[in-house]
Amino acid sequence: MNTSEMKKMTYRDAIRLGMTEEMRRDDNVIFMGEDIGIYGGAFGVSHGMIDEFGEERILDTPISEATIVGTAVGAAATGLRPICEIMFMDFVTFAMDALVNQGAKMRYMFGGQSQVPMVLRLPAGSGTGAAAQHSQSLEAWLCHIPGLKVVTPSTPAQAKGLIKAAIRDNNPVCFIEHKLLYKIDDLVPLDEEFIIEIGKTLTERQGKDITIVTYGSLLLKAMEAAAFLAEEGIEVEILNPATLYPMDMKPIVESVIKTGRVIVAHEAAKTGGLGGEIVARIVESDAFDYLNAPIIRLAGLDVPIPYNKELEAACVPQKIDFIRAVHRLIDSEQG
Amino acid sequence: MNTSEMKKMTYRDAIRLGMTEEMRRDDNVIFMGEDIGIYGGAFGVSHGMIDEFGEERILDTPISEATIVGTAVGAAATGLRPICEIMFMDFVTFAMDALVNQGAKMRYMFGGQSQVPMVLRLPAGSGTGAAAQHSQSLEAWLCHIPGLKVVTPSTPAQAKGLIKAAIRDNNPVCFIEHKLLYKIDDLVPLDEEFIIEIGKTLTERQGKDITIVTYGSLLLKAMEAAAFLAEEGIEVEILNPATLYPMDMKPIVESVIKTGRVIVAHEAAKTGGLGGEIVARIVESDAFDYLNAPIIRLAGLDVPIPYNKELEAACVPQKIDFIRAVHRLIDSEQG
Amino acid sequence: MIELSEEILLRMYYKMNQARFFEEKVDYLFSKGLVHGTAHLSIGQEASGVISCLALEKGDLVSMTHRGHAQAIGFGLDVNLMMAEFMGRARGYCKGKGGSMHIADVQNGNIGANGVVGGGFNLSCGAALTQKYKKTGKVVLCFAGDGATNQGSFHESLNLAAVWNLPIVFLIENNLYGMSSPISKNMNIENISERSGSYDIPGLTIDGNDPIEVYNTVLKALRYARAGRGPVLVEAKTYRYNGHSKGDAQVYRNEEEIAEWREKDPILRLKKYLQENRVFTDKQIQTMANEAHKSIETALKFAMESPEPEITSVLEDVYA
Amino acid sequence: MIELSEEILLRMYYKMNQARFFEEKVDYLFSKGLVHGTAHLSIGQEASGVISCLALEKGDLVSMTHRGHAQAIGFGLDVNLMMAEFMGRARGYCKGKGGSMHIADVQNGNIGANGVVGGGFNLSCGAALTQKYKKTGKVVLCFAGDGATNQGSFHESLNLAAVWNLPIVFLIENNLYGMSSPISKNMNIENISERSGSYDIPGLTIDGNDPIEVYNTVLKALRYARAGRGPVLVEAKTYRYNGHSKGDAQVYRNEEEIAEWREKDPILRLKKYLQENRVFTDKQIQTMANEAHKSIETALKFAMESPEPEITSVLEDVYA
Ligand SMILES: Cc1ncc(C[n+]2csc(CCOP(=O)(O)OP(=O)(O)O)c2C)c(N)n1
Ligand SMILES: Cc1ncc(C[n+]2csc(CCOP(=O)(O)OP(=O)(O)O)c2C)c(N)n1
Ligand SMILES: [Mg+2]
Ligand SMILES: [Mg+2]
Repeated sequence: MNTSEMKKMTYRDAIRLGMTEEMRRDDNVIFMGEDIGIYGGAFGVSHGMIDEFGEERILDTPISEATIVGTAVGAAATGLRPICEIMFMDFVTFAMDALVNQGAKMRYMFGGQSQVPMVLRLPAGSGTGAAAQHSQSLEAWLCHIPGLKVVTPSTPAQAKGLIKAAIRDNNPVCFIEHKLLYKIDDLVPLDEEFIIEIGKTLTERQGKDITIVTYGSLLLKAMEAAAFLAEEGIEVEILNPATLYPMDMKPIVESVIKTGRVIVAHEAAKTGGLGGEIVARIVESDAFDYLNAPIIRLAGLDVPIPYNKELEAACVPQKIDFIRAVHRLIDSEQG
Repeated sequence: MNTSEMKKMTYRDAIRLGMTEEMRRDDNVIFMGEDIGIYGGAFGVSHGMIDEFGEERILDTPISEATIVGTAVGAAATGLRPICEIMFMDFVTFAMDALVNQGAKMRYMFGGQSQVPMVLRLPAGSGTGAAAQHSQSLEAWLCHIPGLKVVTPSTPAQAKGLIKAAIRDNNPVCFIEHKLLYKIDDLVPLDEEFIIEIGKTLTERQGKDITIVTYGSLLLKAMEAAAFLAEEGIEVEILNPATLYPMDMKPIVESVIKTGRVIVAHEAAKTGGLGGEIVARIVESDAFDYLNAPIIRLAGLDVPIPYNKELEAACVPQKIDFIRAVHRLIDSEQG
Repeated sequence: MIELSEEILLRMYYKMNQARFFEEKVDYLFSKGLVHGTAHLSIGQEASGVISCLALEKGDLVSMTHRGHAQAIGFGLDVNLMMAEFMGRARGYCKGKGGSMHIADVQNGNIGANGVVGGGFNLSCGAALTQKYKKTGKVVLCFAGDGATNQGSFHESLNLAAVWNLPIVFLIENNLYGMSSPISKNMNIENISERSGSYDIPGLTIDGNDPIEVYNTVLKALRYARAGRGPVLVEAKTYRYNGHSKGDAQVYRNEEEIAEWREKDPILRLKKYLQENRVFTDKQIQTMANEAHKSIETALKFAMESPEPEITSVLEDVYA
Repeated sequence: MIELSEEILLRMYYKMNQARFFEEKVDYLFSKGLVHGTAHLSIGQEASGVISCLALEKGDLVSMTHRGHAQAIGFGLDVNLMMAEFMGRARGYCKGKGGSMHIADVQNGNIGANGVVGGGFNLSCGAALTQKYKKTGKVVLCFAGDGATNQGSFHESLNLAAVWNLPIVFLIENNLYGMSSPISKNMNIENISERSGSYDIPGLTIDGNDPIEVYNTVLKALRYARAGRGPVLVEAKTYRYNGHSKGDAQVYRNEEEIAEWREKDPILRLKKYLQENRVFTDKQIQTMANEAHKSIETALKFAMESPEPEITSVLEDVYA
């Protein structure tokens, strides 16, 4: 195959392609979750995989989230490389002992004796009218647990590159998918060795005036806002920490040194969200002296996600919020 | 009773006194947990309560953390005011659905129809040689969940005043106790109406040179460091956000405006800890323009807590770390 | 068997029809793309959903599942407010914040539908603890699906309810599938009621499509719990005709199976019973169905006329 | 009943003694305030803890509890490295990072003690899935206490193991208490093995203080699982003489109860068996005990001589 070959596909299909390639490459990779077999997963991500890999490797589970994750941890510690899907990220609440007290700590508390190579796929986010128990973005929890890694792709290519890297990684990797992105399509490299290294922040757009740091579904909104602002002559630089933990701050710090102004944005509730961590790291860095304006955090409202469509949309930063924040920073400039 | 009467007692006894007073005052208050009856709780907090209140109100439960919390939520939503104890905060991992998806969201997702007046007591922290699964400080998780309140006392008086406020509050309140504080003793008001209002940051020491924001077990270390630094002529102001969520930023911002320098400290792992949130809020506030030096976060290492005593101590900021950080800020002054 | 009054038979037939029409309307609204969000239909499960609630006494409580419309209607919720909630309107039960999966009427003892599979077991224990502690003499009816009985919370809650002797009836609507997963793939036992043995409590398996059997069994179970004898596990075997939720291609089952179950339709069953026992004339029966139908048209109208919630309400009701 | 060779009887007696001496030493070190940290002693439980592991084949795996010293010694862990770990030293199994509650020897199939009650059930399912998937013919022995069987993870894991037919034996050491709570207060059934009915798997209750019965039963259970017939639940009734952990005033039980159980001591039981069956002379028996004792003195010396971990190691081994 021509290693530079690309194909247009959805984010959903790209995740599937990444998983499929890795399962072909390595027999130790198995995949577990609720209704991932014949149903193809609640969001169709695993559609058809059971036909290729059979019930031995595509394991439909009972509705037992704690045990899905605990079983993955135990399997990973003894030589398999499980992927598991939790139908909605909200239900990782059931699996926190297995993930946090067992999977994340096993290697350390056993003095390096073991490794836990597993991937936990977590469809997250609001926008589907599924209300408070099916719409959360809980990445901040996971990024507070040493021993875990956390990645989140924003494009189909990233989806493929990161799921493959996650499967090859020897640690528990939480792979957060945003439900609104499943249908987005774009070019994806077909190269089976196409990998996006875990631990890298990606520069999605270059600019000199303002830095926006964002990830997940907000990246698209930020990109749209940047395109709009470009017409006003404002050049926005956009950085995507596709690995949320451990986060690569270097490109972010460099960008802020260049632009002097920064917006940090995420969909998760503002208080206790990752935005605080990112802001703190910027302030602790060399970029502190270059800040020409206060840092702005754009984030979800501190409320559960409501059902009603308008209310739901009001909880999450939109394109217009990015534009307003940029204008605010430009206006507030203090030199 | 003379309402200004005080008595010296331990943090542990103060929590018990607060619970006891509230249980006497209000029949709807019940108390559930593992081994809280005749055993008196793993840390002796409920010692003797079963004798006064009997098995009807002091309910020993099976080892079923998820169901302890879920039962409390259901009882609270139907008219009781349960307190529950999770033996170690680490095991709240089992109860995150009940707490986060049910208790915290019920009122909102039902459009205000219900209230969930309950208290979840969570002994937290390291320092007891109990290793990775019995030593965590997970308050940042809870402070990311709208619908919850989170408080943490640092002294016996605060313990009494806050547990009483928590029991009287009509929302789910997470009450985080640090295990190393149980034996600390100090004066506690005996007044049965002594309450520390939820939602207030407490000024623990006044000073003009540097602001330290910290809570839980680190408050004592900060106070000791401040006493030491006072002899060098450095006046440290110490603020204790005893309510972690929702946090009262006003005194913090005012202090930073006064001192121009701030250290934010906690025992929890640095990345994703509350320190980031506090730093971000300071930077977003009016205090931004008054900062004379970068903000320093002192926090737990990003590792699981190890067993060995020296390693364990190395994970958590100590008095000397506060002193060094203060010196660093004084030296780095940029004016 | 308990002799049923005309009045209760009337309510049974009316409410089962109401539940069915309600959900057919929901299905229609989805098919027309008129609603943003999701809902789970229990068409075919009206006996277990509606009738079990009719056995409750005033003041008894109920905890519902994600597939809760029939349960709610059985419990006596107002279809106007239900429809408004489903459409996300301000006059809905939850002011448009909950939607189908969070319909609740807490003041009246309906502590809510639950979007979390297995989320209601321990909440129900808490509600039952309140009844026991306050000596109200009331019982909690806790609904769950077959799939939910593989959650850890099922085990913990039944155990707690058993050792604390809580007044609670766990009603498992076993519709043979959890989403695409046949129950036979997810547990090795045929009857979920066998799991009661782990807690030394009574366990019963019944024909969940037989309204009379559902009514009599739940009534007996409630009496047992009300008498302070502890919890009961009731398993009602039933079937959902529709997909799990919208967008379910139902590749996991075949048309014949669905057709077979349609033969056992609980509403037709009750109709036949009423006819055979000459309780009501055919005309009376038809009138009841018509009225049920009308109530749903009214509900839709009510919902359509209800305003959207004020945008500022997004910040309200986080804290009490 | 299976005929036991001299060699296995020797190992039984030696290892049970080793476990007891190990824990007596741990108790002593605590009483002298020489150790920072915590540990849970299983003195009195040596038959269920040690002997069940002796029934394992090479390559089989084990998952242990917080009360895991006897289990570890039975599985064949090196008491030197165990004692060093308990004392937080660099040469311990976990380089001093785990302590008593996290002793493990993963390379050799010991996937670790667990500080979380009920934490090992689903990890064991995972380990068993690996065996099934890789067709190793090996079985996982999963230890848990009686209290742990009220955790949701017990239910979920037994169900999963049953429907997936995993090669795993769940061994419940029922020592009648979970901390201060008598089992009778926390479940309504007498024999935990009855819970196997919920999953349609075999369940057995045995005298957990009878070394021979433990050995034979676990051996049979392992064979069943190894043959691909699925999981088995074995409940071994036993008793701990010491408090739950240090600082337990044991107000929840009386001296007589403890004294009664001391009569049924598993080590004395085996000794009597050896004497009655004239397998070894009294002198031989004493020699074995002496050697076990010596091994613990050596272990303590090893541990004392082991350096503290380098402080920089605090940052190591977070990630692979
Ligand atoms: C904890 C949790 N896991 C998964 C889901 C997704 N989900 C919704 S309904 C359902 C199937 C539930 O099956 P069952 O309990 O039998 O109820 P039924 O849908 O058949 O009424 C699943 C897996 C969920 N809502 N909650
Ligand atoms: C999830 C969890 N809850 C509570 C504890 C505290 N705890 C440690 S051991 C124990 C009792 C366990 O009882 P059982 O399972 O019977 O084991 P035993 O101690 O009797 O060996 C408890 C409550 C814990 N370690 N983990
Ligand atoms: Mg079902
Ligand atoms: Mg026990």
